[in-house]
Amino acid sequence: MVSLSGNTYNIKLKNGYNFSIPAESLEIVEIFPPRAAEVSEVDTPVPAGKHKVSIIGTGGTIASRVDYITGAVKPVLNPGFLRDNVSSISEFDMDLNLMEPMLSENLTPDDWIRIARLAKTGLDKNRGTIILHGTDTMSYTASALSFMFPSLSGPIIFAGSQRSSDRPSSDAFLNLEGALEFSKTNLGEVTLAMHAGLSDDRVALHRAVRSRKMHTTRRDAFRTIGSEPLGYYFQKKAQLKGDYRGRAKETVLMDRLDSRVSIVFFHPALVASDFEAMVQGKKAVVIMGTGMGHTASRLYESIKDTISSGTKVMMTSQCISGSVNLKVYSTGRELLSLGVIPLGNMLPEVAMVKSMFVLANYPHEDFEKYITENMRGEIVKNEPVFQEVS
Amino acid sequence: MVSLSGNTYNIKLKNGYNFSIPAESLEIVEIFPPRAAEVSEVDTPVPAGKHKVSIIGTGGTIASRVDYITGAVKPVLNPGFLRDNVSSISEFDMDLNLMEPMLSENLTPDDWIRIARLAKTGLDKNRGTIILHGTDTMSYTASALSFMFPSLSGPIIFAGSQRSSDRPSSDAFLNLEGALEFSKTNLGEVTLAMHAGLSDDRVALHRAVRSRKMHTTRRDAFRTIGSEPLGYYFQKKAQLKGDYRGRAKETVLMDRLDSRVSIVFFHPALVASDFEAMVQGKKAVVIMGTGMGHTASRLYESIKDTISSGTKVMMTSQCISGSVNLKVYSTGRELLSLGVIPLGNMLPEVAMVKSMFVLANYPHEDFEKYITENMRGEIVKNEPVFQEVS
Amino acid sequence: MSSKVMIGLEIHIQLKGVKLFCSCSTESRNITDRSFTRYLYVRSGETGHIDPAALYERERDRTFTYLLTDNTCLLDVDEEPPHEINREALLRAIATSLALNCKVVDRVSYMRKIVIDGSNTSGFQRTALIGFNGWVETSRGKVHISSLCLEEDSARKINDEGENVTYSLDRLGVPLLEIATEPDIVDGDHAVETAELIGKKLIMAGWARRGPEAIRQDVNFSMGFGRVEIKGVPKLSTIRNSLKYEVQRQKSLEILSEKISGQSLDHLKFREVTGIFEKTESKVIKRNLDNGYRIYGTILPALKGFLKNGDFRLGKELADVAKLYGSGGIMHSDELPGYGVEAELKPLVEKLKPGESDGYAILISDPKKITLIEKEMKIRLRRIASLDLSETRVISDDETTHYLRPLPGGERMYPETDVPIMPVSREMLEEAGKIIPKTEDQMIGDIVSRFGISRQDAFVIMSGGHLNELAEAFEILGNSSLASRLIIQIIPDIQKKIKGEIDFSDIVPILKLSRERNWDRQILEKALEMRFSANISLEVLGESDELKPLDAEELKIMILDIMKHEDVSPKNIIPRLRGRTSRLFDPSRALEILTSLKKSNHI
Amino acid sequence: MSSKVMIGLEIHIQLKGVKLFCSCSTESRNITDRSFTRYLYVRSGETGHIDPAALYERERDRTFTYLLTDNTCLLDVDEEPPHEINREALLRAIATSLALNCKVVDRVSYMRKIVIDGSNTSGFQRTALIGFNGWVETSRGKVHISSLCLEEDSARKINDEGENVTYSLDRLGVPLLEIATEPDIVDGDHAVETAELIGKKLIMAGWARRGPEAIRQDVNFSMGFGRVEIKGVPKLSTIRNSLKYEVQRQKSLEILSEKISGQSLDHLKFREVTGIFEKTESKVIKRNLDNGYRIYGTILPALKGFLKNGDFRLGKELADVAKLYGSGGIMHSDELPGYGVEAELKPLVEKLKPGESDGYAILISDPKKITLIEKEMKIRLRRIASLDLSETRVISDDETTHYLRPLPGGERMYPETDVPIMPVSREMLEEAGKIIPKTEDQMIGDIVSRFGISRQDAFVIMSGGHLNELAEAFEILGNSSLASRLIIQIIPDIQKKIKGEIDFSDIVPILKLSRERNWDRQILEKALEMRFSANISLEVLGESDELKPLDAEELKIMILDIMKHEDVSPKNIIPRLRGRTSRLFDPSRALEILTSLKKSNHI
Repeated sequence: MVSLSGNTYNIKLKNGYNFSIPAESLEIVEIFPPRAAEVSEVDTPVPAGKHKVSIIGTGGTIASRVDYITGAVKPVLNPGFLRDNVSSISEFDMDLNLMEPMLSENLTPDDWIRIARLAKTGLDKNRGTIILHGTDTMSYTASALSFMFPSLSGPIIFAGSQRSSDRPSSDAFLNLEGALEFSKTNLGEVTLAMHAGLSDDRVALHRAVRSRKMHTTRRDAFRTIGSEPLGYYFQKKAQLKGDYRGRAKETVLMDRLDSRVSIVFFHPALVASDFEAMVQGKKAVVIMGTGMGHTASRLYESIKDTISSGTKVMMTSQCISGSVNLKVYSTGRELLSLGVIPLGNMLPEVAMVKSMFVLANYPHEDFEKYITENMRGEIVKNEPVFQEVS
Repeated sequence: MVSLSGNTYNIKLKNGYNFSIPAESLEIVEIFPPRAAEVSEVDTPVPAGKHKVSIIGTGGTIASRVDYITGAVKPVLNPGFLRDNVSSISEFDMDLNLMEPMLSENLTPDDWIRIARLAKTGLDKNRGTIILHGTDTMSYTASALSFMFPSLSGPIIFAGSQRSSDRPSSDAFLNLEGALEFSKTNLGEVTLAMHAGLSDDRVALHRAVRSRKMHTTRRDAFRTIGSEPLGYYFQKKAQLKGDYRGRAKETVLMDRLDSRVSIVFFHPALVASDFEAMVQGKKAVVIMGTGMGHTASRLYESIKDTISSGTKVMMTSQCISGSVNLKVYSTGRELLSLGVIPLGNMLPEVAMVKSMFVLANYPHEDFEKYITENMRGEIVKNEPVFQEVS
Repeated sequence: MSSKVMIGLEIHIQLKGVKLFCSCSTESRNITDRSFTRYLYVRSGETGHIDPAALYERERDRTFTYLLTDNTCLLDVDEEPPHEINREALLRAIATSLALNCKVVDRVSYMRKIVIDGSNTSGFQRTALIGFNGWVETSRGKVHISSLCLEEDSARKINDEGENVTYSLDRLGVPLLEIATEPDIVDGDHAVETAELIGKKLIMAGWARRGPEAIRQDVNFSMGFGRVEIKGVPKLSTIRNSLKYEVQRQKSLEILSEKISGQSLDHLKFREVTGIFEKTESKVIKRNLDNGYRIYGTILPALKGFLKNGDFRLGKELADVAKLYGSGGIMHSDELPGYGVEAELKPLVEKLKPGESDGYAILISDPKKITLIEKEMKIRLRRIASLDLSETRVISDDETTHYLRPLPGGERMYPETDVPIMPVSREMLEEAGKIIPKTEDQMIGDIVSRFGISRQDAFVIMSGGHLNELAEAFEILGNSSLASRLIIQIIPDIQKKIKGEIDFSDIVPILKLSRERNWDRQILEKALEMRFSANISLEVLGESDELKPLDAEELKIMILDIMKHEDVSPKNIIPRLRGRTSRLFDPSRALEILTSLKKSNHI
Repeated sequence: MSSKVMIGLEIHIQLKGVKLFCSCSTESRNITDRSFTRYLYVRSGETGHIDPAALYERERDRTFTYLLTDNTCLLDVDEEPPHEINREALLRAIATSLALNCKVVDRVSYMRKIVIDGSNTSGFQRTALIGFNGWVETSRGKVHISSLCLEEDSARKINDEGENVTYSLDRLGVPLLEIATEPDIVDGDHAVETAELIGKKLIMAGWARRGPEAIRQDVNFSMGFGRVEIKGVPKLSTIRNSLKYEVQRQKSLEILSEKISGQSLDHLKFREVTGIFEKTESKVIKRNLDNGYRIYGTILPALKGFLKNGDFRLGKELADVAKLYGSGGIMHSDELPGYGVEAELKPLVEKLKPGESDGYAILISDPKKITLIEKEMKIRLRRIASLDLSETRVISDDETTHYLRPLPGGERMYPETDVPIMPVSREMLEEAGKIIPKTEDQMIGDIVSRFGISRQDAFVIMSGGHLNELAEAFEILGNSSLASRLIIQIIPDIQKKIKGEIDFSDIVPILKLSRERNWDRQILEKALEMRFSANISLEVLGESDELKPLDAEELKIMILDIMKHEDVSPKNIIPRLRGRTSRLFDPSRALEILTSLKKSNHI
C-alpha cells in the first residue's frame, strides 16, 4: 500500500511498518487502482434503548481520527465508535444530530447560537442533550449556552476528549458513558462531563460557568474552579451532589448575543495606548487584572475615557482562582471610583461570554445589575478551603 | 480621638470602638492640638549577626499598613517589623536598601532594571539578596531578574505577603524567615519564598520563571507550575532539593530590556482587527492560545502579516499548565507554517518577559534560537505526574 | 475597705441563619478530617499601643490548630476578605437595639478587636457598635444598656495542651449580639432576672440559635478593688454562685492585702530542687519528671498561713498563674506534707531556708517557663497587695472562678478596612422597626390571631423559639393545626426517640413532599420517622410504597382476599386490614368498598 | 509431516541513558506510592482491520493498574504527546545497523503498534524501522538480519490477577533495539551463538543497559506447522531447552492431529456441575468456590488417552487457554482421580456421560467467563487438528512454553502522527559512522592505546560494558590507572560489600570532589566507602575532617605528642601515627617532620 504525502511516498510493508521515500527517488512503473477499503468495523445501527437522549456532534477530538494525508488529527465524525466501546449504550435511544464538524477554536458566537438551537430541539424531544465538542473552547461554548438557557427541562452535557478516539487509551468512551448516565438524572443545567483524574474510573461533572481547561493535554484538564464538581460518574453510577439546579417545566432559549466584547490581559508592559487599541469598537471589556483586580495607574485615564464613551469595563483576575475585591487596596478603590465593575470570583472567560449575553438581552442601563447578579452559578458564594481531590 | 475622613468624623471611644458621624451633623466647639503619638513599638536598631544579607524594599503588602485616612491598605515600609517577629533575625547582618515604596502593579520594566541594579550591588557585598515585593506582579519582576542575571554569586529571593503585616495572622514573618534561611544556602538563582500551604509551618521556594500567582487572596497563592518547588523551609530548616542552580563565581547583570512586547489572550470573540490593533508597534507578541496552542483560522492572515512585518509571534496556552504542541492538530501545523514560534510549556507571562530580554540583548535573527532555548529553567523538561501536595 | 457591689452583664446571643460576613450556615453537622496550624503575631492597634492582654498572650508563644467543619469557607480560615455583611443579622441587631430603647448609630463601622488567644484565625474579632444608651425595666428598677454590638463569634476550643491549642471552626463567624449593661445590677438574683429578660426577647423572636453555647454571659463585677470580668457563664443559675464566690474571694484578699502590703518579694525566687525529688513517692511529680519537667522551690515571704487557711486561698491565686504556663502543679507549705511529698520536706526546708513567717512552695515546670512564671507571680502578689484586683477571670465547672489574663484595653481596637462603613439608612430603620421583638403578651396574641391556635400552644412555641418554624411549616402545609402539632409534638417525639436534634431545614423537604403528595398527618408522621429514625434517604422516601396509601383497587383486592378466609363486617374490617398491612388507608373508603362488594354479586 | 526446522531470533536490547521520547532516565530507584488505573479500547489500525491479537485481548476485558516510579513523566502516563526523539539512541541504532551490514532507511517513520495487553499506557508501542537487509557472519554461515527497529520498551508487569494486571512504569519508554534475523538459524546452539554475537557488540560499546531484563530474546520457530513466536527468553541458555521442548511438543501434536482431525466438537460443552462438588475434599476447588467460582464439566470427544499420556499433553494445551481467562484450574480424565477429587467422579460421569473414547474435564471458572473459555478451547482444538500451530507462546520458569495469544498481524500498525517523519541526513550517517561498534580485537587495541592500560584490564572493562565509565572517570581524574582500578576493583568491591548496584552517575560527584581536593587513591576509596557503605551524604562528605589528610602542623603536633611518651625513630613513626588516627597523611612528609624535629632543639 502506497500513499503520497507532500513529496514523500509512504509505503506500508506487510509487517505493518511504514517506509517513507522521497518522491523524486522513485520511478513509477505502473499504478494499480486502489482496492476497496476492507473495513471490518461495519457501521451497524446502534440499538435503541429506553432512555431518549439527543446527541449533537460539533466536532473536536472526541470524534477525531488521524488524517493519514497530513498526518495530523482532524475532526471526522463517526458516531459508530460509540457502539463497540460504551458498555451501557443499549439502554439509550439516541437522537443523533451531526453538524459539519468544526475545530472548536474556530467556533464563533454565531456557532454558539446554532448549537443552542439544536440543543433546544434536542431537549424538546428527549430527556437530555449531549454535545460532543472540542476541548479547546468547550468552556466558552458551554458557558454561552448556560446563559442562553434561563430554564432547562433537562441537562445539556458537553463531552469531549483529550486523547482521540482512534487510540486504545482514549478518554472519549468513558466521558461519553458518564455523560449518558448523567442525562438520566434530574439535572437542569449546562455542564461538562470529563475525566476526573488519570484513572479510567471517574468522570467529573462540571458546572459550565465554573469550568476551565487547566492543562493542555491531561485527560483531567478540566476543573471546577473555586468549588466542587456537581457530581461524579463512578463505578457505573452517576451521582449528583451539592447545589445543582433541577429540571424545569420547560426549556427557554434566549438566543441573542452581542459579540462586540473582548478580554484585556493586563501586564507590566501594557501601556495606555495598548489598552485604547484593544477596547476600540467594543461594547464591553473584561480586564484580567493582577491579584485582587488591579492595573497600573498609567491606564486610569484611558479606562475613565473608555467608560465615559459608554463601554462597560469589568474587572477579573489573571490569578484565575479567588475573588477580585476592589475595596481592600487603594488601587482597587481608585478603579472603583472610575466606574470599573468588579466581578467577584467570576472567571474571566465566563465574564466575557456573559457580557455578550447581557448586552444583547437587557437594557443598557441595567448592565451592571445583571452582570454582577449570580444568574447561573457563575459566582461561587463560599469557596471551600480544601477541594476534594479526585 | 477624632479623625476626619471625607465628610465623616471617625471618633474613637474609650473602649476602642470607632463612631462615625457625618461631618454636617457635628458642630465643632473647640479643637485641641493632637497629643504626641504614644508609640510603644520603638524602632530600636536591629542587631547584626554573622550572615550578611541584603534586603531591598520595593513596597507591597509585606511592608504595608492600614491607611487610616482612606481606610485602605497602603504600602508604608517599616523594616522594624522584622525585629519582633522573626525569631532568627539576630543571626543576620542586614544591609537594608529601601526604595520609595510602590504598589507592584505600577512597576514597569524600567523599575525592574533599577531593582536588578540594587540586587547586583546587594549581592556584591552580601551572601544573598532578599527583595520585598508586592505579590501582584512578583512573578513578572522575578522572572525579569532571572533572565537579566545569567550568573549569580548568591540567591535573589523575593518575599511577599498576602496578609498585611499589621495583622496578627500575617504571613509576612514566616515568608521572610524562610527567605532569610534560604539566603544561607548554595542557591544561585532568582526565586520566590512564599507560604506553601494554609499552615504557618512551611514556606515553598519557587523558581521565579516557573512561578505564578494562582489565587487572589490565599497565602499559598504562589505555585510552581508543572514541577516541584526548589525547596521548602520547614521546622526552622531550609532544604533545597531537586535541580537547582548553585552559586557562581561572580554575578553578571545584563540590564537591557525592550518593552515593546505584549500578550494577546485569544478567545472566540477575538477578530482579526483586534489582533492587528493589539500587535501595533510591538517587536514581539505572545499569544495565549487555546489548548495546545491554537487560534481561530480567521486570524491567520493577520498573524502572517504581523510576522512578515518583522514582529515575532509566539504561542503559549491559556490553560497555564502543560505544553503547547503545534504538531498534533492541523491548526497547529498551519500556525507553524505561518512562522509562529511554539514555546513548549513556558508560562505566557514568562515568555513575554523573556522576549523583552532576548530582543534587547541578542541579534534579531537569533531571536527564535534564544527564545526557545531553556535559559533559566523556564521550560520544564519532564513534567511530573503527581505533584507533591504541601 | 470595700465599697458598694456593682454588677454589669455582657450578654452574648448567637443569631441563627448564615454567618456574619459570608453565607456559610451557622449550623454545622460535622468536623472534617482537614486541619491546619497557625501562629499569631502581636501587632499594635490604631494608637500604636500593644494591648496588655495581647502582650500577655505573646509571652505564652502558642501554636493553634484549626479543624475545618462543613460550614467553613476561605473567609473563616483568613484566606480572603469579608464578603458583604449579613443584612438579616444587621436588621435584627438594629431591631433589638430599638427594643432595648437604645440609640442606633448613624453608621455601622466595623472594628478589628485584637484577640490573639487563637480563637480567631485572623487574630482579631470583627465587631461594630449598633446601639447605645438604652435601658430595660426590671423589678428592681431600670438597668441601663451601655452598648449593643454585632460581632463575629469566635472559634470553639476543642483541646488545650498549653503550647498547642485546637479549635473547631464551626462557630467562628456566627453573628453574635453583645449586649452590655451598665453596673446597675445589685445582686445575683437581679443579674439573672436581667439576663433572662433580654435573652427571652431574642429567643421568642426565633432569632437566637439553639444549643449549649448559643447564649453566654460575661459578668462584670466590682466591689471597689477594680473591675473583674468573669468570662463564659453558660447557665443563668451559675451567675449567682460565681458572684457569691467572687465576693468572698475579694473580701479575703482585702484582709490579706493589709498583712502583705509593704513586704519585699525579693525572696520569691525559684531555685531548682529536682535533685531532692529523685526518689519521690509522689505520682504527680514522677510523671512530670518523666516528661522532662523539673522541680523548683521558692520561699513565699511572709505568706505562711495565708496560702490555704480558712478563707485565705493565696495558694490558688498563685497556682492559677502557674497553670497558664503549662505547670504540672504547685504545692505550698500550707498543704504539705501531702500529695505523696513528705520525706523531701526536710532537705527542701534546709535548702530554701524560709523564715518564721515565710511560706514556701514547690513548682513543677518546663524549665523554659520558670522565669516567666516567677515574674507573673510577683506581679500578681503586688497587685493583691495594692488591692488592684481588676482582671479577666473564667468560670469553672464547680462554679468558682480562675484567673485568665489581664483585662484588655481599648488599645486592641482598630478599624476593619475591608468592610466599608455602612450608613444606617431610613429604609433600614423602618425595616428593623417592623420586626422589633415584642413583649411576651403581644407575641402570644399575635400568634393566636395569625394561626388560630390555642394560647397555650402559642406560648410553648414561642418560648421554644419556634415561631419561624411554625410559620414556615404553615406556609408549606397550609394547615395551622398540623403545623403546630408538628412543632409541639411530632418533632420533639422523634428527637426523643433518636436522642438527637433535628435541623428544621432537613424537615422542610419532607413537608414539601407531603404537600405535593397530599399526605395526611399519619403519613407525614410515618415519613418523618422513616427519614430520621430509620435514616431512609429523601429520594427513597419519595419512591416508597410504604408511604402511598392503599388506593381503591388495592383495598378492594385486600378486602376480597380477607373475605375468602373469614367473615367480615363493617365492624371488623378495619382491624383486619390493619393486621394485614402497615400501609395507610382511608377507613371510610374501606367501608364503602366493603359495602359495595357485599352488595354486588361477589357474595 | 514435519519439514526442516527454521529458527529466527528477535533480540531486544535496552539502550541506557534517557528514554526514547522524553528526558526521563532509563534507570529508576524506586516505585512511588502513587498509581492509577486504566482500561484499553480496541481500535482498528490504519487499514481498518482489527488485529487478531488485539481482538483477543478485548475479549479478556481487563483493567490495568500502573505504579509510578521516579523516572516517569506525563508522557509515560499518556498525558502528553512525545517530545523530541532521543538523538543519541537514534544514532546508536543507526550505528548498530551499519555494524550489522544493514541498509539504513532514508527517513525514520514512527508507527504505533497496537498492544492492548496493558504493557503500554497508550495502548500502542512506538516503533520505527531503522535498518534492514543486513547479515552477521557465524560459524555456521551468514545469518541475515531482516530488520532493526528502535522502539519504546513496554511497562514491567508486577502482578497479574487475570482481570486486573499491575505494571510498573520504570521500563516504559526505555529505548529498545529490536533486531530480527531471518530464519537462517539451524539449531539451539546456533541461536545462542548468533544472539551472543549481536548482543556483545552493544554491551562492549557500553550502550546496553545492565540488569536482568536489559537483553531479551524472542525466538521464532517453525517446523512446517506455522510460525510459533516464543516471547521473553531471558537467558541465552534457555533458548536451547525451549526449542527442544517445542520440537517435542509439535511432533506429538502432529501424531495427535491425525487421530483427532474430523472429530466433531459439538459435545465439548461446559455444563455446571457445582452441585456435585458441594462437599468436595479438594482444597483447590473449595477455595475457588468460596471466591464465587463455579465448577463446569464437559466431555472431551475422542480425547481419552491424549490428555496426559506419554508424549501426549493435550490437557496442558487446554489448560493454557483456561488460565488466560482467570480459571481456577482444569482437571481432566487422564489425571483423575487426583487433586482430592475422587468421590465426585461417579456422579460426574453419570451426568456427563462420556463415550468410550471420550475424555472429560472439569473446569473451575468465573461464570461470566465460561462461554468464552469454551469457544477458545474449540478454536484451539480445531487448529491442532488442522496442524496450524502458529501462535505466540511464552516461556516459563521450567523452560517449557505456554500458549499466550494469537500471532499479531500487520493490522496492528498505524502511523505515529505526533512524531514527525525524520530524514536520516548525511550528517547523521557520518556521526553514526564514527561510533560503529568495533570487533572485540579492535576495541581492546583502541582501549590499550587510548588509556595505556593492560590488555587484560581492557578486556575486563570492555566485556563488562564499562568503557564509557572508564572514559568518564579518566576525564575527571586525569589518571588512567586510577580510573581503571576504580572500575575493575574499587566499585565492584563496594558493590559486593553493600550487596547492591551503584549507579555510576552517583559516583561522578565524588570523583569531581576528589579532583578538586586533590585526593589520592586512598582518600578516594575511603570517600566512596563512606558514601555508599555508611550512606553519608555528599554534603557531609565534602565537609568531613576524616577525608582531609593531616597537614604539616597537625602531623607535627601529633609526632611531638608521641615523642613525649616514647622513643620514636623513622622506623616506627609511621605505624605509631597509624595507631593514633584514622585520618590519612603523607608518610614521607611525616618522616621529614620527624627528622627536622630531631635536628632542632626540641630534643
